[in-house]
Amino acid sequence: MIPLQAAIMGLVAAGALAVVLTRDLVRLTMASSFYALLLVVLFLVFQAPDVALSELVVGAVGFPLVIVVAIVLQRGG
Amino acid sequence: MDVLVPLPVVIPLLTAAGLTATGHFLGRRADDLAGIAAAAATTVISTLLVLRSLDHDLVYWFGGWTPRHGIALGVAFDVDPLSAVLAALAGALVTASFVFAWRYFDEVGTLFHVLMLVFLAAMTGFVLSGDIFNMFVFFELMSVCVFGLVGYAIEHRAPLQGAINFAVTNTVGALLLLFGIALVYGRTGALNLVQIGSVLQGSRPDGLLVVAFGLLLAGFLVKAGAVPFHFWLSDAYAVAPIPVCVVLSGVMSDLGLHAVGRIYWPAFSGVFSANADGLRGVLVGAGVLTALLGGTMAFFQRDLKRLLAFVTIGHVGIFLAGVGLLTARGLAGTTLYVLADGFLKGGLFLAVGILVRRAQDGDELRLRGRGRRAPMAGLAFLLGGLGLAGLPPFGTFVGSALIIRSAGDVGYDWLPPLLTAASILTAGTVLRAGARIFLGWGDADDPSLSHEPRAADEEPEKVPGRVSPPLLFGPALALIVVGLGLAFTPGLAGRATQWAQRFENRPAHAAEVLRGVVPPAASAPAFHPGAAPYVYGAISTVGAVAFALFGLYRRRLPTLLQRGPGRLAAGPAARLKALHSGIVGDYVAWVTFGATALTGLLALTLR
Amino acid sequence: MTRQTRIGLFAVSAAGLAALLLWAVAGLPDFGHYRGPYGKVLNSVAVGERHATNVVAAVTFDYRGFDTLGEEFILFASVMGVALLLRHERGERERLTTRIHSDAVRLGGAGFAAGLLALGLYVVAHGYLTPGGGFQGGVVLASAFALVYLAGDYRSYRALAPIPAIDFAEGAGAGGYAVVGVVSLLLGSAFLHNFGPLGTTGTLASAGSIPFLNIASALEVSAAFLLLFTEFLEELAVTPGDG
Amino acid sequence: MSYLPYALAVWIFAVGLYGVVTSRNLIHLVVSLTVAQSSTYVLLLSIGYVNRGTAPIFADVPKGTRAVDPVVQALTLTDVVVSVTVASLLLALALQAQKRTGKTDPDEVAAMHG
Repeated sequence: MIPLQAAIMGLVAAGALAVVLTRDLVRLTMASSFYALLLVVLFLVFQAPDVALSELVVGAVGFPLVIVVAIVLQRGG
Repeated sequence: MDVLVPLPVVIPLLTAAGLTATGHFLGRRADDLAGIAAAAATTVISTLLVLRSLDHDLVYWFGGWTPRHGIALGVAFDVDPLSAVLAALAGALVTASFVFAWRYFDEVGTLFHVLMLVFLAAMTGFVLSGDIFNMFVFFELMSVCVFGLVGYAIEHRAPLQGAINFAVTNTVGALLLLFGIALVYGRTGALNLVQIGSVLQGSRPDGLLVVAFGLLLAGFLVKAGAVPFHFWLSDAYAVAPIPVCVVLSGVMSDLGLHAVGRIYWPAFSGVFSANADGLRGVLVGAGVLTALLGGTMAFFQRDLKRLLAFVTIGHVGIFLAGVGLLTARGLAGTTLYVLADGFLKGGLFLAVGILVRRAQDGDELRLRGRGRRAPMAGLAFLLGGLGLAGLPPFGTFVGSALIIRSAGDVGYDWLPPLLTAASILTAGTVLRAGARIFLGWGDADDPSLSHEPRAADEEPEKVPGRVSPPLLFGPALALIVVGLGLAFTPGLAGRATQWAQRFENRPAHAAEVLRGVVPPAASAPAFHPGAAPYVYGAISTVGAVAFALFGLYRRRLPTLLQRGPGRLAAGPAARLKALHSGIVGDYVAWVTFGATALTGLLALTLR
Repeated sequence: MTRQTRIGLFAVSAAGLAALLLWAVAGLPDFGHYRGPYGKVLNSVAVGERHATNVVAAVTFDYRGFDTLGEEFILFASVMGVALLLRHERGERERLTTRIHSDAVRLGGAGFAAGLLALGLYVVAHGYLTPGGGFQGGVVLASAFALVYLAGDYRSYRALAPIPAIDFAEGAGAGGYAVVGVVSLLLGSAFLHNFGPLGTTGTLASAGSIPFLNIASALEVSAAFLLLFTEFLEELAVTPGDG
Repeated sequence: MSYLPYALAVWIFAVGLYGVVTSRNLIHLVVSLTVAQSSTYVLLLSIGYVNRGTAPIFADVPKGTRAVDPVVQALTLTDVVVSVTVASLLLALALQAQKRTGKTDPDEVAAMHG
C-alpha cells in the first residue's frame, strides 16, 4: 500500500460520513457529488479507469441532476 | 448445447423491447396479445426444458465460452427439472395474469406489459442461472421491475409506502448478497457455482466462508420474505395491482428459497458437510418461526390482499423449513409444494381480483355475504383453501408428504406438527374469508382485525367496456385446477426426489458442468408416503375448517372461553401487530438485525 | 417501535454485523496480492482471442456479455418504472414556461452541448480499446441533450427529443443487444457468441461483434438517461390540477 | 494495514445503512442508500487490486504486463448501473409521495400497519 492510496481512502471514509450526516438538501447534493469525485480518484488509484469514468458520469453529473430536480420539487418550486 | 435454454429469458426481453419501440404506433390490443403470446411461449419452452433435462442437466455457456481446465470463462445456465419447472410456473402465472388483465391497464399504454415481461425474464433467468453474479443481476432485475409495478396506483398513499418499503429493503438485501459474492470471489476467484464448490473442496468453514454464506442467505431471504426480513412483503403485496400480486405471491417469494438450495448444494455443501446439523437447525428454526408468524398475522387481517400476503409469508416459512432440511427429499418436496401452492395462491389472488372488480371492495367484513353473485370466485376460494390445507391427495399434499418424511429421516419428528399448525392457520384463514364473503357466515364485525385503507382504490379505475366473465373466471379456475391436479402426475414424488439427488451428488454435478461429463441416467426411487402424511393431511384439513369456524364465530363462544385465552392472547397479538409499523427505517433496522442474527448463529454452529 | 428503539436495535445489530464483516474480510488475500484465476486467465488470453485491448470491455461485452444483457434491461426496466410512477393523471395540466435566457447563454449552452455530444461519441466508439464504452458514452450523450434544457427551454428540448422517438431508441437499443445474441443463435452457435471478424487489434474495426453490442448499449443508455431526465424535468413543467 | 481497504468498505456500508435508518427525508434516504451501495464498489475493486499492476487495458503496454483483475471491474460497472437505477426509481417514488401526501419524512408516509 502506498501513501497516496491510504490518503484517498481516508478521504473517502470521511466523505461517506459527511454525506450521511448532511441533512440540508442542497448541501447534500454537493456533498454527494464531491463524494462521487473522491470515489473517482480512488478508482483511478485502484487502476480501474472504466469504473472511474462510469462513476464520474453517473455520480458526479447524471445523478445530481436528477436530485436537483427532486429537491426543487420537494421545496414546492 | 440445447438451443432452447436461453429462450425463456430472451423471448420476454425481446418482446418487451419490441413493444416499447413500437408501442406508440401499434393498435390498442397489441400489447395484450403480444404479452400473452410471449408469456405462453416462455411457459411452453420452460416445460420442454423440464422434459429435456429429465436424465441430466442442460448446461449452456453463453457466448460459447466453455470452461478451460475447470475454469469457467463465461456465464452458464444450469438447467435441471426442479429449476425449469419453476420457470414454467412463472410463465404460467404471468400468462394467466395477462389474460385476467385484458384491458385492465389501458391507461398506461404498454408500460405494464413491458415491465411484466421483463419481470418474467428476470425470474426465469434467476432460477436457471448457474453463476452467482448472474443471479445477482437477475435478482436486481426482478426488484427493479417490481418497484414500478407495486407503486402502480400512484394517486394513493399506501402503494407508495409499499413500493418504497419494498425498494429500500430489497436493495439492502441485494447489498448483503453482493457483499457475500465479493467475499466468495475474493476467496475462490470464481463466480460459477459449481467451480466455487470445486475450489472450496476440502476447505474448513472459516470466518470468511461462514459470513459469506450468511450474507448470501440473508440476501435471498429478504427476497423470500422470511422472518425478520418479511416486513416489506405484506406492505407491497397488499397494494400491488392484483395481476402483479398473482406473480409476486405465486412465485417470486419462493424463488429466493430455491436460490438457497441452488447455492448451498453446488457451492457450499462440501464445506459445511461436517456441520450440516447446525445449518439445518438454523434454517428450519427460521422457517418454523416464519410459518407461525405468517399464519398468525394472516388471521388478524380483513383486507383480502394483505391477508393473502401473510398467507404467502406463512408458506415461505414452510418452504424454508423444507429446503433447510438439507436433504434431496426435502428439496424435492419443497419444489412440488411451491409449484402447487403457486398455482393455488395465484388463483386465490385472481378470485380476490374478481371480487374487487365486481364489488369495488377488497375488505372481508364489508364484503360479508356480497360474494353470492360471484359463485365461481367462491368455488375458487373453497378449492384453493382446501388445496392450501393439503387435503390428501390433492394440491400441496405430495410436497408436504415428502417434507414430512424427510423430517423423519433427519430425526426432526417435531417438525411436521408445527408445519401442520402453520397450514391450519393459513388455510383456515382463507376458508374463513371465503365463508364470510360467499356464504355470509360469521359476524358482521370483528374489532381484532386490522383496518386498512380500501383496496379497491388501488386498482385501476373502472374498466372501459364490459369484460366477458370467462376472461375473469377462466384464469382463476384454471390455476386452481392445475394446482390441485398436479399431484396426480404419476410417479411425481419419486422422480422429483431423483432430480434433487442430482444436486446432492456434487462431484458428478461438477464434472458435468465444468467438463461436460454426462452422468448415467439414474432410475427414480419409488416413494411410498406411508400413513403419517395422510394423517397430517387429514388433521390439517379438518383443523383448517375448524379454525375457519372459530374465526367466524369466535365471539359467540361461551364468555368464559373468550375471556381467559382471549385476554392472554390479546397482549402479544397487539405487540406483534405493532411491529409491522409500515416504516421503512424500522424495516431496515430489522434487516440489519436479521443479517447479524443469521450470520452470528451460523458462526456459532458452523465453526 | 419508537425512533429510539429503532436506532438502538440498529446500533446493536450494525455493530455485530460490522464485527462479523471484519472477521470475514480478514480471510481475504492481503490487499494487492490477489491471485484469483478468473481474471488472470482473462488478462492473458482476452487480447489475443478477442483483439480488444480493453479487457474490461471484453469481459462486459463478450466473456460475461450475458450479465450486461441483464444490466441493459435493469436500466430499461427502471426507466419504464419511472415513466409509470411519474405518469400524469388526467387533470394535471402542463405549465409551459418559456424561460428567458440571453442569446449568449443559449449559444454557450449549445456549443457546450455540441462538445459533449462529440465527447460522448468518442467515448462510445473507443470503448473496447481504451476506457469508456457504451454505458459511459451513453450517459454523456444524454447529458448533452439535458444541457439543451438548461440552456434553452422545455419546448425546444421536447422538440429535440420527442417521447415516441426516445422510446423507440430505448426499445431498439435494449432489443438490439438481444438481437445480436439471437443472430449468434441463428448462425448455429451459442447465444451472444462473438461472430464478427476479429480485425486488427487496436483499431476500431476489431473485436468481432463487440462493437455492435457496444453501439446497442450506447443507444439504450443514452435513450434511457434521456427519458429519465425528461421524466424528472417534466415534473418541473407540470402542476397538479384541480381534478 | 493490508486489510485497510476492506475495512473501508465495511465502514462505508455501516455509515450508509445508518443514514438510511435514521433518515428524516426521503431524498436523504436515497442518497444514503447510494453511499451504502458504494461500499460494494470499494470492496470489489480492492479485492481485485494487484500491487504495481496496471489497469487491464493493453493499448499502450506490452502484452503480459502485470495487471489488476478485470472481472471485478466488470462487476462493479454493473453495480454502478444498478445503483443509479434504483436511486432514480426511489426518487420518483419520493416525488410522488411528496406530491400526493405532502410528506417528505419516511416515518410519516406510512399509511397501513398491523
